[in-house]
Amino acid sequence: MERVMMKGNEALAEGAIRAGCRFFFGYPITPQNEIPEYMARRMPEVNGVFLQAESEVSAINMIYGAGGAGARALTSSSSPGISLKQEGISYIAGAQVPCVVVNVARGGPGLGGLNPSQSDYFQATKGGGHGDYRLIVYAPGTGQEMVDLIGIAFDKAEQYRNPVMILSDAIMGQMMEPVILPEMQEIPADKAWATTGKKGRSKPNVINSLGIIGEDLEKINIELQAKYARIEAEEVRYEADGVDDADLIVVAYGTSSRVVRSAIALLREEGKKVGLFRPITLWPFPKQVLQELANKGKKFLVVEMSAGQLVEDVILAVNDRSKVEFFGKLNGTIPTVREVYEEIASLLRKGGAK
Amino acid sequence: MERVMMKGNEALAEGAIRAGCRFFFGYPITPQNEIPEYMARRMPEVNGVFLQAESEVSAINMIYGAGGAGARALTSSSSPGISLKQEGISYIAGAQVPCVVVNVARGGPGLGGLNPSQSDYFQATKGGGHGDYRLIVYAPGTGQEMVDLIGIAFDKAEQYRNPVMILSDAIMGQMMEPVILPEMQEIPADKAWATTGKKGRSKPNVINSLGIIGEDLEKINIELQAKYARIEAEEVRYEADGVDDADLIVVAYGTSSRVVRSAIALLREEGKKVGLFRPITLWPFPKQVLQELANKGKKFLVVEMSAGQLVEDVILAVNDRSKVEFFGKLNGTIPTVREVYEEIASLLRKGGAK
Amino acid sequence: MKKVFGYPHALSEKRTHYCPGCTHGIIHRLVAEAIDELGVEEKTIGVAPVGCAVLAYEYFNVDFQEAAHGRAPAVATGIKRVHPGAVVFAYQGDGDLASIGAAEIIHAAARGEKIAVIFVNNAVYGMTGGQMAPTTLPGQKTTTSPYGRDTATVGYPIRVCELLATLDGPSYLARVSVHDPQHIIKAGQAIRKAFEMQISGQGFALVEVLSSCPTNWGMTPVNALQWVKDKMIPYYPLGVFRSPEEVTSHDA
Amino acid sequence: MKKVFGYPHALSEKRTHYCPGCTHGIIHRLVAEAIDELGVEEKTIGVAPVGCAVLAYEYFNVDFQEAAHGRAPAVATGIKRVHPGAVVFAYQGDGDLASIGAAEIIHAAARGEKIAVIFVNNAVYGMTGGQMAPTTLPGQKTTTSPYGRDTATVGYPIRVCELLATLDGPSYLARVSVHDPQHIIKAGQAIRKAFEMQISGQGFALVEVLSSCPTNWGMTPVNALQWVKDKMIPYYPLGVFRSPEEVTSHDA
Amino acid sequence: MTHEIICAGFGGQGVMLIGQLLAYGGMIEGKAVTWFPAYGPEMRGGTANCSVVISDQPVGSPIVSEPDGIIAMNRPSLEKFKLAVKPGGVIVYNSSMIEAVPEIPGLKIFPVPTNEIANELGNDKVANMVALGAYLGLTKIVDLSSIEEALKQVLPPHRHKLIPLNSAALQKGLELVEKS
Amino acid sequence: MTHEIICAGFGGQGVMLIGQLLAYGGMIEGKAVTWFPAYGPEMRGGTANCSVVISDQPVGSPIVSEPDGIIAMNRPSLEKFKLAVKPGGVIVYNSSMIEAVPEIPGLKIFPVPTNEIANELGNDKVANMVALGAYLGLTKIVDLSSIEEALKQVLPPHRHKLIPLNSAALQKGLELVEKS
Amino acid sequence: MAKLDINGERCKGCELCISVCPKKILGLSEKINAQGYHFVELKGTDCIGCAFCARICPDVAIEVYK
Amino acid sequence: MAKLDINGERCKGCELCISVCPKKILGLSEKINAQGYHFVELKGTDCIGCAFCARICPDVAIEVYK
Ligand SMILES: Cc1ncc(C[n+]2csc(CCOP(=O)(O)OP(=O)(O)O)c2C)c(N)n1
Ligand SMILES: Cc1ncc(C[n+]2csc(CCOP(=O)(O)OP(=O)(O)O)c2C)c(N)n1
Ligand code: SF4
Ligand code: SF4
Ligand code: SF4
Ligand code: SF4
Ligand code: SF4
Ligand code: SF4
Ligand SMILES: [Mg+2]
Ligand SMILES: [Mg+2]
Repeated sequence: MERVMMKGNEALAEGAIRAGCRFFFGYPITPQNEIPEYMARRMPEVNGVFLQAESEVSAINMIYGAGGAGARALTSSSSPGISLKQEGISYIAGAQVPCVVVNVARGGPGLGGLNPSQSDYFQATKGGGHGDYRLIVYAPGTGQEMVDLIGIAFDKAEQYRNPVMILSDAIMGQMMEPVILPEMQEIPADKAWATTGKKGRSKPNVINSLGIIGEDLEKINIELQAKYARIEAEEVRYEADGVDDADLIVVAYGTSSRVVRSAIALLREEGKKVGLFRPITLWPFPKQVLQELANKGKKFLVVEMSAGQLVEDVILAVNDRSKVEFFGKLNGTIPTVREVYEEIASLLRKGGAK
Repeated sequence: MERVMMKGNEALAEGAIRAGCRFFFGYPITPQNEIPEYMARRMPEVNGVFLQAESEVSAINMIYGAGGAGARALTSSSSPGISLKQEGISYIAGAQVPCVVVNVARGGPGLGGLNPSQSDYFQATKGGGHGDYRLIVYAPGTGQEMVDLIGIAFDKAEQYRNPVMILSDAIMGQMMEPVILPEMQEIPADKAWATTGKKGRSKPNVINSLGIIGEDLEKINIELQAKYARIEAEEVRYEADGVDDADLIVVAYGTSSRVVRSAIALLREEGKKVGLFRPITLWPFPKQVLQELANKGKKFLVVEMSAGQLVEDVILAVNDRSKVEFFGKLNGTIPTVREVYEEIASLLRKGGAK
Repeated sequence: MKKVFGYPHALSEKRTHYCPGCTHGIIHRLVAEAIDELGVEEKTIGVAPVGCAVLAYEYFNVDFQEAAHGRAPAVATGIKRVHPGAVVFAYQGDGDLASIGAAEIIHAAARGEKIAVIFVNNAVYGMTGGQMAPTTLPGQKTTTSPYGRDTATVGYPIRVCELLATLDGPSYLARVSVHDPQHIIKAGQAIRKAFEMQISGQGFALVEVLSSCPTNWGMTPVNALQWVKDKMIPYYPLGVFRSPEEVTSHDA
Repeated sequence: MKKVFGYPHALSEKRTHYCPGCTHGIIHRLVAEAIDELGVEEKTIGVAPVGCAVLAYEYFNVDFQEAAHGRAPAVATGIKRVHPGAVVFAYQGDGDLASIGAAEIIHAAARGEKIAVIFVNNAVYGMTGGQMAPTTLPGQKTTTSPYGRDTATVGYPIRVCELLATLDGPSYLARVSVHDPQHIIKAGQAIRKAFEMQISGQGFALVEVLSSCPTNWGMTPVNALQWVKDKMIPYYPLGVFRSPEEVTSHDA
Repeated sequence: MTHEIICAGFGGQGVMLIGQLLAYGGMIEGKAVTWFPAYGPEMRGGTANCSVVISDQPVGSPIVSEPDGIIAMNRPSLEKFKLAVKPGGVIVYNSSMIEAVPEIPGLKIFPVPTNEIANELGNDKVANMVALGAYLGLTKIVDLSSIEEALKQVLPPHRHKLIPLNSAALQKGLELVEKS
Repeated sequence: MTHEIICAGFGGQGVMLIGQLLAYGGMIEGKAVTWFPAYGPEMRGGTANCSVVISDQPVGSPIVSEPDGIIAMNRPSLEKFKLAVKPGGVIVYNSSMIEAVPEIPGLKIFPVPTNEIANELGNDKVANMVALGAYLGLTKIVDLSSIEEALKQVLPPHRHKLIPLNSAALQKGLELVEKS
Repeated sequence: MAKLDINGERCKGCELCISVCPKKILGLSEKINAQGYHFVELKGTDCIGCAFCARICPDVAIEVYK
Repeated sequence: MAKLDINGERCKGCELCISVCPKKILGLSEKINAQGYHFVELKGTDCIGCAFCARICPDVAIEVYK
């Protein structure tokens, strides 16, 4: 199949359309504007709907409506806009409506800046909204994954009736890379549970997250937790590159995994045994694999563009803080290959982590 | 001083006024309505402002304005409303504006229910909004602490120019308990950094969280992280009750610490050695104390009204998952003293945790 | 003997949780009657608000989504765009629609979104226990305006129909009341008309229904309806503010 | 020789980041002139939006807060309530004010909040690269209406002054333009008037300024001003929509 | 000593108030106390209850699941809570609205025709006070005088004129126990 | 083989486009490539640059901090990046806007009077292509024919009539190197 | 003459029907229903079937036959 | 006659001043400033000091003396 050069944001948008998404609701914000702009051009061509919502709050509630009505619906935004969506995301999770939310993250807190960032990791994985809910969170690391994971995201959203987040960032979104696009799918909006109008059903379908009576709400939560346990058992994805012989495993996702990969390439050329562990699902987190690697005596370095968020999950997985080192780059700038190289090299000199 | 019976929410409201808060902006939501309603009656009496905002989003931005203008400003809400405030909270943290946000938490996710809940722990402590920021989070466990911690909250907010959250819940808010109220304070809104109008200053004061240039944003974040490190070193609060001789330490905060306390009382009557560790600051988390207790060989049981959030911080502190057991009650219902008693008793039979 | 007044089919059998004498119940029935009369029960999708009508999805025999507070128009938009052939309506209170959801209703109206909105204006936040609403009358006491709404510090009530009538998007805007049987009949006609807009493929329709909240007004249900008539209607004149026939008489 | 036109004191020396020919710069100057003329630099507090004017706080010699996107009226409310003696103004774009911030502006206006709002309507989202705004004209091409704004699917532009004029709260509402020197002078008078409202203790004032965005309209600055005159003014008539003297002539 | 009570009934039967009076009374006597309300899903009407704890020690859980005693003003409330009462505990029920209740081993079950007595006093609204009076008589958990003091604190000043009536109702309930 | 380039200049000088052409050209030749843009804070005008990586291996970091070569269209860009270039690397600069640049040991520094040449071709706009042509000549990183193919993919159809002009400009730049 | 079918279990005793009946033939029962409300009863015989009562009943507790 | 004080470094060459000058005496320079813009210059002598140019300049690059 033909390789085409696309910006990550556009690749994701086209990937969504090919995965059968015909409803996009969003609000402009840099650095994700290529997604709505692409959709604005493209959706009319496939009889889909692009609608610019009046705000991120409205957009998330539109996809709640569209997802609840049975369609594959997408919204995208960037950090401040994703914060505004937290109530809606919690509703969607509580009501078990499938849909996909893309965060092309930028630097924070507050208005912050337009540079890429990984400081929305906690928000995405631990729940920025209220209540005990989980999103399946995919972190693409290549242009091709922008295309592939959005398709998987829609499938998993429907399989589990759960919102799925793609946690990308300004670099993944703005970078152009060659990608191969899949075939076009059309997915009808006729799920058995969806609000389609009763159409002969005897019982109305209701989409809702209310549990006025304590026991009802507890039941909802028990059901949700059971589902999350299933997802944790079934849906973990990661890439492990050169970890078997490694003295040190660097854990990184998305943009920072790219920088790490370059740094590791330099070190491998020098004969240093360094591996890359790249979580592709940030939730469910590949904790078991990491635990097993830790049991084999491996040591870890976590590299992320934040003050230290992913690193907590790595420690929780490894269950031994002394094995986990951290190198964080604060919002605003991106670690250079050289910086990461130096960090790893100096750790190796000290004999792995601590 | 005289003891008066007050609902937790009202005690907190009066405590805020006595701590010099003269500006309240909020939006109705159960189970925190006693706070705005109390303020609506009381603020005019102290020449303060009560203003019902058009939404939680607006309310958080009003306190951003009022806090930035140098005043002690308060908003309160409950879980879904707090989710809506996440963007604003991130702005306030980024702009280093002191103010206090109260979450009288209820069950989620989504619309959920009106029962108390502790499932907003992650949101409060790890940052429900975008970017690497932290709130100081106080979890009152008594009516008296509703009064005392709100005063401390305002002091600390100003000392560190940081937003502070009080994480309460439906029970802490609705319960009546006798409290002793402190003296009334008046705090002028004339901070040197605040937007007061220049009034002879040569340089305008600016409140802002923008770092368009990457290096500027990095500088902001370095400054923030340094401040957070100071707070972690200085501001940890907790209560440790009977932990010295304990075979098992139960970790719980807020409402569940109350249930735990009752259960422990029963067990102590039976001669069982069980202690209570109650974090009062959820961030900064009292990790060092817990670490030290773990070093002494203690085992832990975490009891919370959630699917497991506080427990992650306990494991991270203790640095050994095998020492930490978890008993969670999902949103909707409250653990009974009996349930907690049984849980502890059965753990003790098994010889502490695992 | 013939049944001259019966229980509508589109209304479920469930008893409501509304307070005695709360006119939400009347408005529910009118909506159900419109659905019955137009024969659209199988293709109607409702959107419930957060407010006393939060459980509306239990009271109608049609598909329903429960929206977040204030966001019913956005949710309805999502649904309608997916099922353009369906009849989609949102049911909202005054806090829901005119306060937290002000942006959503204005933009749904400006877009000419093909949905019907039943807007229940009872001048107060019912569900949360009687706080001030954007439609609370000047001087009216509520739990958050305990000394009476003071226009000097908190401003003036919003007249939603008049506000939306400045937009080009809406097809039908009307304000009705349910304080007596005659007005209830007219209210029913307006609601039916709002639903018809969608069937004929026209745009945004909103019916504002002046409604009572005896509990939070601290009145008997009978006195509360008198208050609607005596106090609310003068501030919120009844009438059609936009119709496809461009009738703009302010008297109904 | 006498200086007949000079650099206002309330404007900082800093060069702006605005595109060549962007009228944000003119409007900044008019605001600074009003502050100078009224002698209120020492007690003025501005609120910057998120939009091209996000850095406004660098361009004025007055205290400033940078608000979240759309929330400037709420931030200004917080400030004004703390410092009732200060002159507080918010500067907002059309995306900021009329889209995401629709609820905030309506409620600030309904409250009669004693702030001045400078509303820069350039019919597009400037800062984010030219997406459709609520004020984008029918048929106008933007990056999110690439085939021209289609009123059948995305509805009609919002006329903010007309919308707010249905409320009882505002004291002064005017729409002006800066497409030629004569109109710039009138615009300056309106802005000054809006500031005066606060000094005389009156309520909410908003001046909508029709403005150009040559970059995103894809026009030269000169042609862009012609477009303001030829296309925008017919849709957004200039005039005073509310004034304390109850002048409601729609011609200015 | 820790005493835990649940007061339950229809909304409007005044169960919240009698719970508060117990708590205030306990506080006046220098005890640690808590009061906690719980409402049903109905906007108005439906059932409601409150938990009260009175103790010599700081109170742990304010939620009572195994009460030392309950005051049940209607049948659904009685049914909901009667089996939770601790051995040796007390059930006071409103016999004006609830038919005779079969014995439960180990519990003291005491019927109070609250509405009849209140009507005798000329005001249906004080039925709750009659029940509370009986509860005080049975448990002696708080002195009647402390409850009377509490009334002053709980009722807003403009309703203080009702205190004598309320006292009378409390007294009637108490007497019912003493006479039994 | 991994080759990393930064193209930088004022907004409007077309540096993003020449970066994209390099990336497309690399892709057409079967290489792994990335292109990544960076803008200054100005709304328009100001400086902008893009990073391009062309490699036989999957590309790691798309952000170039130690380029093998740079194309600098204005002075601020040259100043910003010249010292980051790797030993043995190449600097192509726009000598129409930048005065002569002193030597840097280990680097090949090549001036291109892009505007003059573009003007000769009758269109100021293709100055960027002249610079790119020179870069191709110096580094041979991508074939001219691949860039010409890339032009077809990058330019929208209605601007394909401009391809011959662009080709000519590329050719001129390349010739400049060959003749030097 | 018209016939009313009052569902006493749905009735919440709000008295709205009573207030609008032109014949003043509706009144509250002494008894209460399972919800705890005194419910409405027909106290007279000359119902004209105008359905005012039914139309204003928020709980749709009345059906009318004629 | 009036005098103009043009700050060439502030000017972004937008030509708005040129378009409104009644005397048509303003024009762009051949040279560019540090920001990269061709800036405005006074090309004629009969400036009447109407300040139209200054008033429309978004970059407040012109001061006028009379
Ligand atoms: C985000 C959020 N904010 C606030 C609430 C609390 N809340 C529930 S209903 C309501 C207002 C109800 O008033 P209205 O819309 O007028 O409906 P009514 O009950 O009067 O019919 C509020 C503020 C909520 N559930 N979610
Ligand atoms: C919550 C949030 N949503 C979106 C954005 C992105 N954003 C920045 S400016 C802007 C719109 C600017 O348009 P306008 O308000 O019309 O101002 P202009 O730039 O045209 O002056 C948007 C959507 C943001 N920063 N925050
Ligand atoms: S609180 Fe008011 S609006 Fe809500 S059900 Fe009761 S009477 Fe109706
Ligand atoms: S993008 Fe438009 S509004 Fe923004 S500075 Fe440029 S011309 Fe002005
Ligand atoms: S139908 Fe008419 S007359 Fe008969 S009971 Fe009802 S209101 Fe009265
Ligand atoms: S109107 Fe309905 S609910 Fe009210 S009293 Fe009459 S029958 Fe009962
Ligand atoms: S002052 Fe008037 S005449 Fe003189 S240059 Fe400016 S516009 Fe022209
Ligand atoms: S209007 Fe100002 S910026 Fe524009 S060309 Fe004239 S002097 Fe320069
Ligand atoms: Mg209401
Ligand atoms: Mg704009």
